[in-house]
Amino acid sequence: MTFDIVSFIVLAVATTATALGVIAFKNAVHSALSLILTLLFLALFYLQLQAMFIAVVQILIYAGAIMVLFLFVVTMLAPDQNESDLKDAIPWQRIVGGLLGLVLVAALSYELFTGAQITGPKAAAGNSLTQAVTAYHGDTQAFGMALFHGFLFPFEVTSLLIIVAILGALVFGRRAN
Amino acid sequence: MFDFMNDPTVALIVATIVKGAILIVVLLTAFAYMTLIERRVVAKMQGRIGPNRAGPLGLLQPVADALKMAFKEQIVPTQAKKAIYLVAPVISVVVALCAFAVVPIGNNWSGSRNVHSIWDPMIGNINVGILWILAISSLAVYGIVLGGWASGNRYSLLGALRSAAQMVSYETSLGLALSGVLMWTGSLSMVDIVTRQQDMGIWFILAQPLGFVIYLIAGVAEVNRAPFDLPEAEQELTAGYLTEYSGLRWSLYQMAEYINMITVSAIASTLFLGGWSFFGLTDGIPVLSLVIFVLKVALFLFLFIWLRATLPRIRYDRLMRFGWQVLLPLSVLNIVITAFAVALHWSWIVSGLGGLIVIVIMLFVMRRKGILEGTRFTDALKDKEGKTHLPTSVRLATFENTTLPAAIEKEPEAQDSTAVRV
Amino acid sequence: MPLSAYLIMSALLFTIGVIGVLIRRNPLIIFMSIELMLNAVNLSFVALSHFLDSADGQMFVFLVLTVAAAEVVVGLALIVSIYRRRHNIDVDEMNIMRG
Amino acid sequence: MTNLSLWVLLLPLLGFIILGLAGRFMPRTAILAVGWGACGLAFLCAAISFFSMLATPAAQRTSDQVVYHWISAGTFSLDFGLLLDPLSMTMLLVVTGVGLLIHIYSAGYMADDPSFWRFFAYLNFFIFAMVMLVIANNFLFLLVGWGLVGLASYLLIGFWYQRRSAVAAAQKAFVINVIGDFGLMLAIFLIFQGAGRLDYAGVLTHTFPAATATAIALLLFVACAAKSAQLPLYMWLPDAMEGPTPVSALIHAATMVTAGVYLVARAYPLFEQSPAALAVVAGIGGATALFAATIALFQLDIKRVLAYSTISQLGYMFMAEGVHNYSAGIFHLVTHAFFKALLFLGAGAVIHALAGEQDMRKMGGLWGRLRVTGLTFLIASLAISGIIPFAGFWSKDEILGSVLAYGNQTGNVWYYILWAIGILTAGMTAFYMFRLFFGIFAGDYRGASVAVNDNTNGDVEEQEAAAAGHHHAGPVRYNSIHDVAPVMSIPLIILAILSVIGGFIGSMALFGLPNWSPLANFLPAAMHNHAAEGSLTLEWISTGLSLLAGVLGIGMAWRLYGKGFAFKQNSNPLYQLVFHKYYVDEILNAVLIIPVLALSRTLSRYLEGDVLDGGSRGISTLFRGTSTFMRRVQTGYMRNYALGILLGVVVIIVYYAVRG
Repeated sequence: MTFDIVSFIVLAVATTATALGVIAFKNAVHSALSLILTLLFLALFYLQLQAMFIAVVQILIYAGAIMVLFLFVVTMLAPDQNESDLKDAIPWQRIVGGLLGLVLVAALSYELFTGAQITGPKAAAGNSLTQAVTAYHGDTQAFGMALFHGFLFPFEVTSLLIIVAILGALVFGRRAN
Repeated sequence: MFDFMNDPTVALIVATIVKGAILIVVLLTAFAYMTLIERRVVAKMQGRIGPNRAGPLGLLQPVADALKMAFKEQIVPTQAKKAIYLVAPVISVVVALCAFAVVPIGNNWSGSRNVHSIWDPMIGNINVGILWILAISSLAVYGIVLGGWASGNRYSLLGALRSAAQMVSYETSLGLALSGVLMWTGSLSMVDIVTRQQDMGIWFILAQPLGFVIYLIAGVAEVNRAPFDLPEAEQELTAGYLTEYSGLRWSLYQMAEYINMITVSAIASTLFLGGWSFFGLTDGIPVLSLVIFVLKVALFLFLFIWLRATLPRIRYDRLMRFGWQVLLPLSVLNIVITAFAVALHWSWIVSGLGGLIVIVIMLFVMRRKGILEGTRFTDALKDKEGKTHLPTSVRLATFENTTLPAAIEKEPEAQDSTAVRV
Repeated sequence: MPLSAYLIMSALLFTIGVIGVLIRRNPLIIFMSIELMLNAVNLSFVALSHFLDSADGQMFVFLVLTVAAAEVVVGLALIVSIYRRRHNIDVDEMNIMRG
Repeated sequence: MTNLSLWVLLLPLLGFIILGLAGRFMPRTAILAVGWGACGLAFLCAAISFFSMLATPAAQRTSDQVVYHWISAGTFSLDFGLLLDPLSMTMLLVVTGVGLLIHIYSAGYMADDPSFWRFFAYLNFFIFAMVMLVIANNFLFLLVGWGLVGLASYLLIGFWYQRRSAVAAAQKAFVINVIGDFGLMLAIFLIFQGAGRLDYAGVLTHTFPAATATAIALLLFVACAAKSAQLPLYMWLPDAMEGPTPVSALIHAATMVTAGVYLVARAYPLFEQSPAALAVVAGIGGATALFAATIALFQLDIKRVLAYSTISQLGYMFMAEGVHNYSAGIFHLVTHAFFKALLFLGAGAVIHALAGEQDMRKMGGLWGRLRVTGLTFLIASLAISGIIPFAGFWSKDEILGSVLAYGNQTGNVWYYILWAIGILTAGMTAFYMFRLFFGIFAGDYRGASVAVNDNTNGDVEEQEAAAAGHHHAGPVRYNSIHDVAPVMSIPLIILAILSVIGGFIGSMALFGLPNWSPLANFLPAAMHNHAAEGSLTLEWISTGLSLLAGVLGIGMAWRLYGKGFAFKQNSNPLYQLVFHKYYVDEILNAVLIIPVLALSRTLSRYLEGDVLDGGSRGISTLFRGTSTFMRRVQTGYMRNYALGILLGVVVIIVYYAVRG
């Protein structure tokens, strides 16, 4: 039992628990808090995978921006309304959905355990992450190089997407008068 | 006895814990004495004396305050969501303390850039230092929003939502203002930023005057200090998200606020004033770097107090408009100027001058606009029937229009104060 | 830890997200479940990026992050505007498309 | 060699984009600056490239420049490339040069139009499309240009879209052009199948099987016939006169309609492989020349006379190409561009001066009022009539000479007939052109005296012209007619000068200068060395006869109309036949449109009533029954649908898990 394994197991249990919390809490604020914790734990996973930049960006964007927005909306809209007050129109869906979910996770795990282990081709010499990290003295720099050279076009497209999203939000958010 | 310290990993962990503990103690003490200093300074500015009874010069006042707070009754409102209500202030403090982890407080003890020791005065030199600070400080909203929401009080909720909107709005400008520095440095690490300023022989305030100004303004707004202390406005919101808090938990929020203030000051001095460095003075005597750093931070803290004593609170809609329509475009402009200078290998003087010119123009324009707009609701806000409409951003409640006596209607100033009734 | 551990973790999170979408009626929570699914995929991206020693996986995560931000902005704006109209955000109430 | 052809292509596109996006908000001067600037700079670039080309040795004058690598699939790859060689250079100069003059002229002609910006945007777009057509280095981008000029033509014919007749004409033009595009597409398919590639360099050196070559050449000629208004696809061109007159001058006389001539010249190696196709080209060309000329004899609308004249002249060009003398066709294309553009612009000036009047019966005596227009119109008429030494003489002479020489060489009597048709048409051309000239300029002004609605030409809709553009504003008093402004007259004068001297780029072998032939020497030698080499005597016979025919035609016109044009109804059946354009429109109406309408009406009554409706009612009942059942699945609960998706995902994953 090395430190690596212990930390993985602890993290995995915590993440699963909080993720379950997201869908189990009746109050949406509690769900949101649970999701925030899940996201922070995922950031720790990323740290474990030596993706420091992604980890911090995960905190910055997901926990810092997206979930704030969620919390904002949740607290603003019917903060006291609990879901269980309303009658469930299709109660059988819970059982079927849960069962199907179990099948899904079982099938995926089975696949991952028995199927071909992903040993896949390692990145080519020019494309290796470790090499890039050494060359640029850090994964942030390596990430930046990759983003602005190989992925420039998708990156720019994303900026367009964000502008469209902002405009869309503005249109929806305008009061109808 | 200290054999286990031979393992480098263990040694690193132990050193980090010890350094963290020291930092927390220092920060908490600093918080305590900041309150005292603030009260004394503000009192001086207002021609009063301030607390001077407990101990010499009032030095024991913080201790007295702490004792008072600790023994006060902690009221939990019945309509509160208890768990979150209790946890929210803690989130605030923890987040505030976390952000400080990547700030380099002084030079390496060796005095040399390349000789490191695990006991060097910084907790972690990570590759994404600034991003870490931004990420952590973006979590600070939670303490406030959750506290406001969990109090089960409308005033608290409104204050919390205002605060969230304000912090999210100014966070963008804040992050963008830092980008200029990052472009000059080419690294996100705080240590690199300091060494880069040493190498260039300047402080980045010279290359980034516009970024500095934007950062300061956004920073003040980010920590909810006057004149941007809308979230806790006593007059409008009966202290906002703090309404239902009392005793130790109330002081936790205060603690978070002051620690955030210190963090903002520390980042400002690291990024724009060369951090712990002082033109080569610190290379020989590393301990001096701590003193220099504290002095620089103190400078900013004094500025915070000064602002509070001087400026009146800004109106909410103006606050938002200023954030989105002035600060954000300016910070983008700053990025553009800096990007040109960096990409084309121009001297830092170019971006410095460019920033200064923009600042001058903006001051001029804002002064003119301010004069044109006046500081009151103008006629432009009235529709044809003479009804007054507030800007949408402040229309959080419905207003009923009261008919006015004809005599008052002729007098615009009186009308402004009475036409709107909540 | 082997790669499959991370992938199974990812599958687990994804399934939890799926179940959340299926059984919850509050659109905000459904939204959160979708975020959970996105994050599950992100986790496998980062894990694969690490084990295949390529930066591409992390690029995808970065793009997914931005897309998620855009999606949340529009989605929440939609929910708010629906709430303004109906003062109720139960998804089962939004069934005017019923056959 | 300086090659600025990319700029020639892009500048008009840029102009179009600027005008199209912002033209509505721009002041007139800015619109003109962009419109003229785009076209003028394009012309400048073309001219620079031209002089640079002249300075290079003849063998290195072809430049095949790949601009963009477009498709690469397996062994097949296709680039967007620009082919600049003497042929496309000539076309570029004509397109941008005449285009520039017409841009300038349009500023005056369209000055009062509310959609001023739109007009210039379309004009720039047309120049772009035409340059694309001319300069593409493969058949696919030729097709792109081919389609785009069709679109530009459609837009410009229907420019005054408030007029119903203009919209109808635009649609007609578009539909007939699409027939041609279809032919071109089929030809391209065949080429691709045969040669496996589409770039000129590869295709034109490829040898196809005889049958394929004939099929390709004929299909290409279908495209050419549609674009260049040859029999039987000519009907759209007279109707296209609904567009503003500068458009008629630019597109429907000088440039676009000559695209067919250009295509035949461009693809001449393909035509060389198929003598049968070339015979068809020559035959159709000759038939069209005569046919259109006879119709032009008795038209009353001045623009229509010119339209039929254009069709007829295009027939000449195909005639030349049909006897292997491609450079003669191009030569006539160039000179025709000068004088026919001039004729149209002159007609436009007359129409402008008379506030929209196009009927020859209401003109006359304008020589006294429109001096510049009259003089330039006279020069152009002389040029088209083939009177020495004007431009038309040289080019028409070269065509007729080579037809005769070819007939002499092959001994085929049909080519003699073709030649005779050419001579006859030349005479008719001279007659109708001077009938037109005298009708407009000689005699007394008839505008004020003729009753307004005496329009037998069937253009009733013209009377209900819409508010925009040059609608008919009633007769204008003679004394208030003024000659056109300099912005319109300067292009007229320049074109007149070109119509006088333009012929001297042709061959002077007739006058003892066997080596003087700038255009033919400039164009690749292969484009005329397949042509028959006639003796000087034959040439002189041909020249003399065509000159004689021209003079006779002018003389007859002088006798009949020299004192002024007088319209008389004539009950002669032949006259009626020609006057009504051989009743082609009526025949089409009777043969095609009425039966189709009747058939569909019958079908709709009987077939649809019981057969189809019965069937569909049964089907609808079936579906209603099924959907009543299926509707239950559609619960309206979003979560239900999500469950369905999950079910699908699980099935797929389990399938793969089980299969291993």
